[in-house]
Amino acid sequence: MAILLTRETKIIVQGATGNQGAFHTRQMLAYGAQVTAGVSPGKGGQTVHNVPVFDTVRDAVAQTGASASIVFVPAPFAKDAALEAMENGIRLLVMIPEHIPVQDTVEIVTRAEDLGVSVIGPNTFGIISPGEGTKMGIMPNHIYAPGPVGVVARSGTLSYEIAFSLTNAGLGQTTVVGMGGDPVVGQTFISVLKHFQEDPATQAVVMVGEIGGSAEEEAAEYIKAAFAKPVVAYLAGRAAPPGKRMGHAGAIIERGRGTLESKEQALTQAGARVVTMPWEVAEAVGTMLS
Amino acid sequence: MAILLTRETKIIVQGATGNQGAFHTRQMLAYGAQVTAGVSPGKGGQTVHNVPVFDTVRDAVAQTGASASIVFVPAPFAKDAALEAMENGIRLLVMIPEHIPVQDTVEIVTRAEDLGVSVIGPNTFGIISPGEGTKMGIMPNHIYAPGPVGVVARSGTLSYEIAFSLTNAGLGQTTVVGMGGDPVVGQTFISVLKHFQEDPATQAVVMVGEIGGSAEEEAAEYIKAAFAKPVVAYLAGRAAPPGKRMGHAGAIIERGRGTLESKEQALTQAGARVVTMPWEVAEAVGTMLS
Amino acid sequence: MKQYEYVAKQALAAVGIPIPAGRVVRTADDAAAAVREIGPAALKAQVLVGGRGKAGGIRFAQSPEEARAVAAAMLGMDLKGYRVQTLYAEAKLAIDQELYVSVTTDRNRKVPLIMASTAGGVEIEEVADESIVRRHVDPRVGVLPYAGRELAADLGLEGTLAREFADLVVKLYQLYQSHDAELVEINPLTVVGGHLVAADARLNIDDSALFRHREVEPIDEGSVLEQKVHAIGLAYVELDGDIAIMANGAGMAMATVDAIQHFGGRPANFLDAGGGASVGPTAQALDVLVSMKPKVIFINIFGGITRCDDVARAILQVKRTTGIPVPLVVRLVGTNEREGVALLEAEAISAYSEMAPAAERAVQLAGEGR
Amino acid sequence: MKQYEYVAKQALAAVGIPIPAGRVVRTADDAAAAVREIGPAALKAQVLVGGRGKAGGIRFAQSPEEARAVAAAMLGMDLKGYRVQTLYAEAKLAIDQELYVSVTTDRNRKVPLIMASTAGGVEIEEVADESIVRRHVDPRVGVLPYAGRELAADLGLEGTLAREFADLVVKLYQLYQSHDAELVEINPLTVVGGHLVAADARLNIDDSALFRHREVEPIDEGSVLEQKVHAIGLAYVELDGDIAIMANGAGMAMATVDAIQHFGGRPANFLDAGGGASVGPTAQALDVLVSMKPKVIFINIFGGITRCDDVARAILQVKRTTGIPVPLVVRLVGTNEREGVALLEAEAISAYSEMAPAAERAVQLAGEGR
Repeated sequence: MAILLTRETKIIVQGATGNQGAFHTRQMLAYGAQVTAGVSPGKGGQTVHNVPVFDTVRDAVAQTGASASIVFVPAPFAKDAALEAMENGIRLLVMIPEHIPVQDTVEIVTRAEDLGVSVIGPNTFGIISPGEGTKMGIMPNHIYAPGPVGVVARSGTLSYEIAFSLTNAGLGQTTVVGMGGDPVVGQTFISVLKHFQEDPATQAVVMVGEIGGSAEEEAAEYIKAAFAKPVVAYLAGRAAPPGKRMGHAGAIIERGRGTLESKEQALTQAGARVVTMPWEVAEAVGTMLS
Repeated sequence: MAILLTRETKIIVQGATGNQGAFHTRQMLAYGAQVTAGVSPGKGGQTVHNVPVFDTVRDAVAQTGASASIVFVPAPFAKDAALEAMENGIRLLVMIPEHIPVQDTVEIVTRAEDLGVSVIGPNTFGIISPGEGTKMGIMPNHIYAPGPVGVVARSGTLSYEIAFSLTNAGLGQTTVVGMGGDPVVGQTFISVLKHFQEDPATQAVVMVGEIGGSAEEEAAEYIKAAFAKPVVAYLAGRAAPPGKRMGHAGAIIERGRGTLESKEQALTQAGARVVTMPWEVAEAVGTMLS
Repeated sequence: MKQYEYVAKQALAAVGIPIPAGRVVRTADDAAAAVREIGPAALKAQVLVGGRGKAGGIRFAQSPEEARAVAAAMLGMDLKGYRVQTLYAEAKLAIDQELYVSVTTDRNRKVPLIMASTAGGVEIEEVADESIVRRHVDPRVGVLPYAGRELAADLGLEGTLAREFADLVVKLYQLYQSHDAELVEINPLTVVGGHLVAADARLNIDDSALFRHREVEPIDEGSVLEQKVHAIGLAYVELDGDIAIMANGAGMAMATVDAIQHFGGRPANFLDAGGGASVGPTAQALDVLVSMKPKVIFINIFGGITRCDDVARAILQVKRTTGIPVPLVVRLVGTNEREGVALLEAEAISAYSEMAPAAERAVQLAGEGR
Repeated sequence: MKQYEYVAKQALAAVGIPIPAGRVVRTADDAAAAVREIGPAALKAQVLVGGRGKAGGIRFAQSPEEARAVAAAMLGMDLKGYRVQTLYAEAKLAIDQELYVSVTTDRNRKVPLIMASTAGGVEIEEVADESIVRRHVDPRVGVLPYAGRELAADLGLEGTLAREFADLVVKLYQLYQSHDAELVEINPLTVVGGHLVAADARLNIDDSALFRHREVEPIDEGSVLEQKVHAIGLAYVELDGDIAIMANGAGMAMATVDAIQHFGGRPANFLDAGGGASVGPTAQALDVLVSMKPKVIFINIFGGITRCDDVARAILQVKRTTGIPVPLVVRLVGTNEREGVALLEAEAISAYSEMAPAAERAVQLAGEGR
């Protein structure tokens, strides 16, 4: 079992003929994902790793019945691609690009809300469901394993580190979701936790957060009120000074908001097990599951 | 019984302190309408014919629980007033002003669709439910009577002519609705007919149409497919030359579309009784009801 | 409010849609200078009538000298009743293909509508329905490039043309919105050397939105008489009969015109005196009707907001000044009916209370009818 | 991208929000001319640091002569590490009241947020929560005048001020949208003679949206070193320690900084070498770390998209050119791990596979830690 993405999910790749799009089309296929079509305007009729390419999402969906799309187009064209996908029936949308203007993202997630689309990202590594043998994203294929742990992370490489340590500790994953490092993103801790709540295969959840915003505090409120499974949280940015963006557009302690202290306190009070270093996650999960 | 507007409907008047707003507030009160509040920015605290005036719809709705509003503000400010009403819970919105930009109206009716608001107009005389003793509009009070006939009209004065002839023939009305003379309006023949279909008190319907657009043809399709009550239709503009606007922004035979012939033919084929002169309406209704 | 071709072209250029090189020309010297600059050109009369080309409103000039002569002939000429005051000199194009594209508002669906066709160059009404691609715009989304790409695919465009068309559709929709257009149309949208160029364009701006487009110069397309009544603020359309008509409300006025025709008469005009007009404008409008020297004047009032006594006062005011030298038929009913009728009867004008006999009487007095 | 005050002011004026009379001043003569024109003025240093006033960045001039002298003193001065190159001369206001208003994006609600207060003039963080009025904007509707009126009512404004405030909010939201602002703030929004005037303003533009705002001049607020690494296209933040750090991915880089601190070390920087950076930029970044002359360099790589062999090649390249004269600790795991480790070991550099012992070793080598 898994959340959002299963082996049945038919996927299209927007921007499939670009370097990144083509590379990850191959990686997704190698992992077992049902990549049924690529979309690249003006490239209709070509193939990418034997996947047919169409000029429009409309054609790709009509030909393949796909309901999910992963977007690799450059940031200035991302809103166009996202709306094209959603207006043509896509209901799971993974937005890989970074540097999408925040107000474009606001438009995307607002429309997604109207249409009932789950948006992952932007500026995300994507989503992977190891037990289902499928993924939509740019994460390395070899570090995951099927198992009972759900993972939701704001950061890519850090989540790889933690997922790999879970795998090495014999703790496989139902689904790993990358929220994305931008200030405004579609799926957030709360919405992903709600999905994990509904998934019987998920027995514990790891949250990988960081400074900036208050998504962790909001998640803590939800956990306290309604989340019934064990949660281990690790948050990055303990040593970060205020006023400086730590790489992610969302990772900034601004005007006193978004500090690690308030996040860790909220999560601890909500009953989550908060660890201070990434290498402590796997052991904490193991303890809670045994 | 009636459609859309009943004696229970609590009404606010936007633009209540203007000449037109104040005059019609008095007329509506005289007819028995539950006008509970006026709204005029900067005039909060005043009264108009003993009706309290508020600065915002928000305050007016909070104080009175009104769910309907009639808008008298000048056309350039009408979109603002309409959105203010809808976003603050108004669900029946009568837009009196003429000369509202069409693209403003498109925005208004689009948002109305999202929020489930019934918009009457713009450029309408409003709606009156004689049996309920209430009205939201600028029609004269004395020409209507309670009875079994529903009336829906694109034009004001012409509908008065016909309603009065019905009244004089002993044929009172459940509700008379003015669609409005603009190219784009909220309630149209079809949507009003659907309401009349649901209203047990309405035994026959009079449609007062005119050249321009194809609202009558669309209504004919609906009548043919699903409308079970007798319909009498009178359409104005028989002698109108193509390419000339006959007063209403919507009343123009443009590029061969919107002719009287196509409308009358469609309605006749749908089973409606089409009469050629306004004074023939009452007799036709009488015949169909007896 | 229809805009002249050159205004439409400039609006297209402002949003980045390619147009041919062109210059507005108001004198023969201008025309020579324009052709010196842009080469052999078409000189196009800037008037708002259809069939401009067939009526001699488009001529060609190979040289500055020829342009001077042609412009001198065209400027001031009468084109279907309109005096030519402005020309638009535009470089000739080597056209490979003619497409059509427009954005308008669909009054039934209540949203913008994009229409496009590869069968451009003729009026869209003359294009077979199956050759027209239609796309309704969801105002919640607007027109993004993908919509243009889907339209380009629907038209069978490929490569550069598909890209340019997709881009153009986005810009055309911007123009439609920013100008409060009722219609913006490029016809023909030409293919020249493998690229799209807007060879002719129409732009109609929503009259009701002019308050936010102060830059738009009002153009009243009406006849002299129509312009006179429009200036009073009333809706007026000239017809070709001899029974002058005034009614209150657009629908009533239309029905009154219909009624005159119904009884065999020939209506001279459509005049909506307004749903609640006061004495002044009503009298002014009646003055215009008198000045038309019709066979009969027919006034048909259902007093709702309009008060019958106000109408009676307007009639009496005009009668005192002009005498109203033609037969007058008045139908007066509704608000303050009694006062109005009494006022008229005091001056020996009788009023009908029913529309049908009044209309029939007007036709009889005109010596027409069955 | 934070904008200078004068840029923010000009943006406000462009949408019709009243600002005090003001002139950009780049020379002492400019300053004299400005005061001659607008009268007694404040001369405000255009730098992007807080507490500008207290640091001597705002001075006053009563006369052109005084303005010349004050400007000569201010231009070129060092203000909290920034060289003052531009002043903004602005007419002094007789302020009756100070309000606050801003538009920003609420990342939790994922919609724009308007905040307003009658307790303006201080940083909004210092304003009591109950004195702040908040209004989330539904992007489907935007900000229409009624929203401004509701906000004005919430603030207790009446009459002219309420009307002006409602109008201002609509325009401020327009500016927020048209400029892709992360933040547009007027603080204080002053009441002068019964009317609203924007006395100071902030405008931060979304870096990611600069591609559609070519008119915006890039301003890198970073230190010299930060600017150097930003120019390579990498995220870099200077910290005050002595263990230089490179990691791939922002989260990993943050966690690496945390880990160094965890073991008692003092991180010198945050450096995200990118999620899939190639040899070139990685080597360039490493060059910068070497140039910082830290006690230790710690490279922490989890190879996902980043290939461990690429990282190894970058390390060896820098080692060949600079020798890397400080202790180097490398943690290398993931994609092409074996190749990368082999490359390093061939040059006698050993690599850790676990993060914790590697971080601990880096701290030891720096002579720090517990």
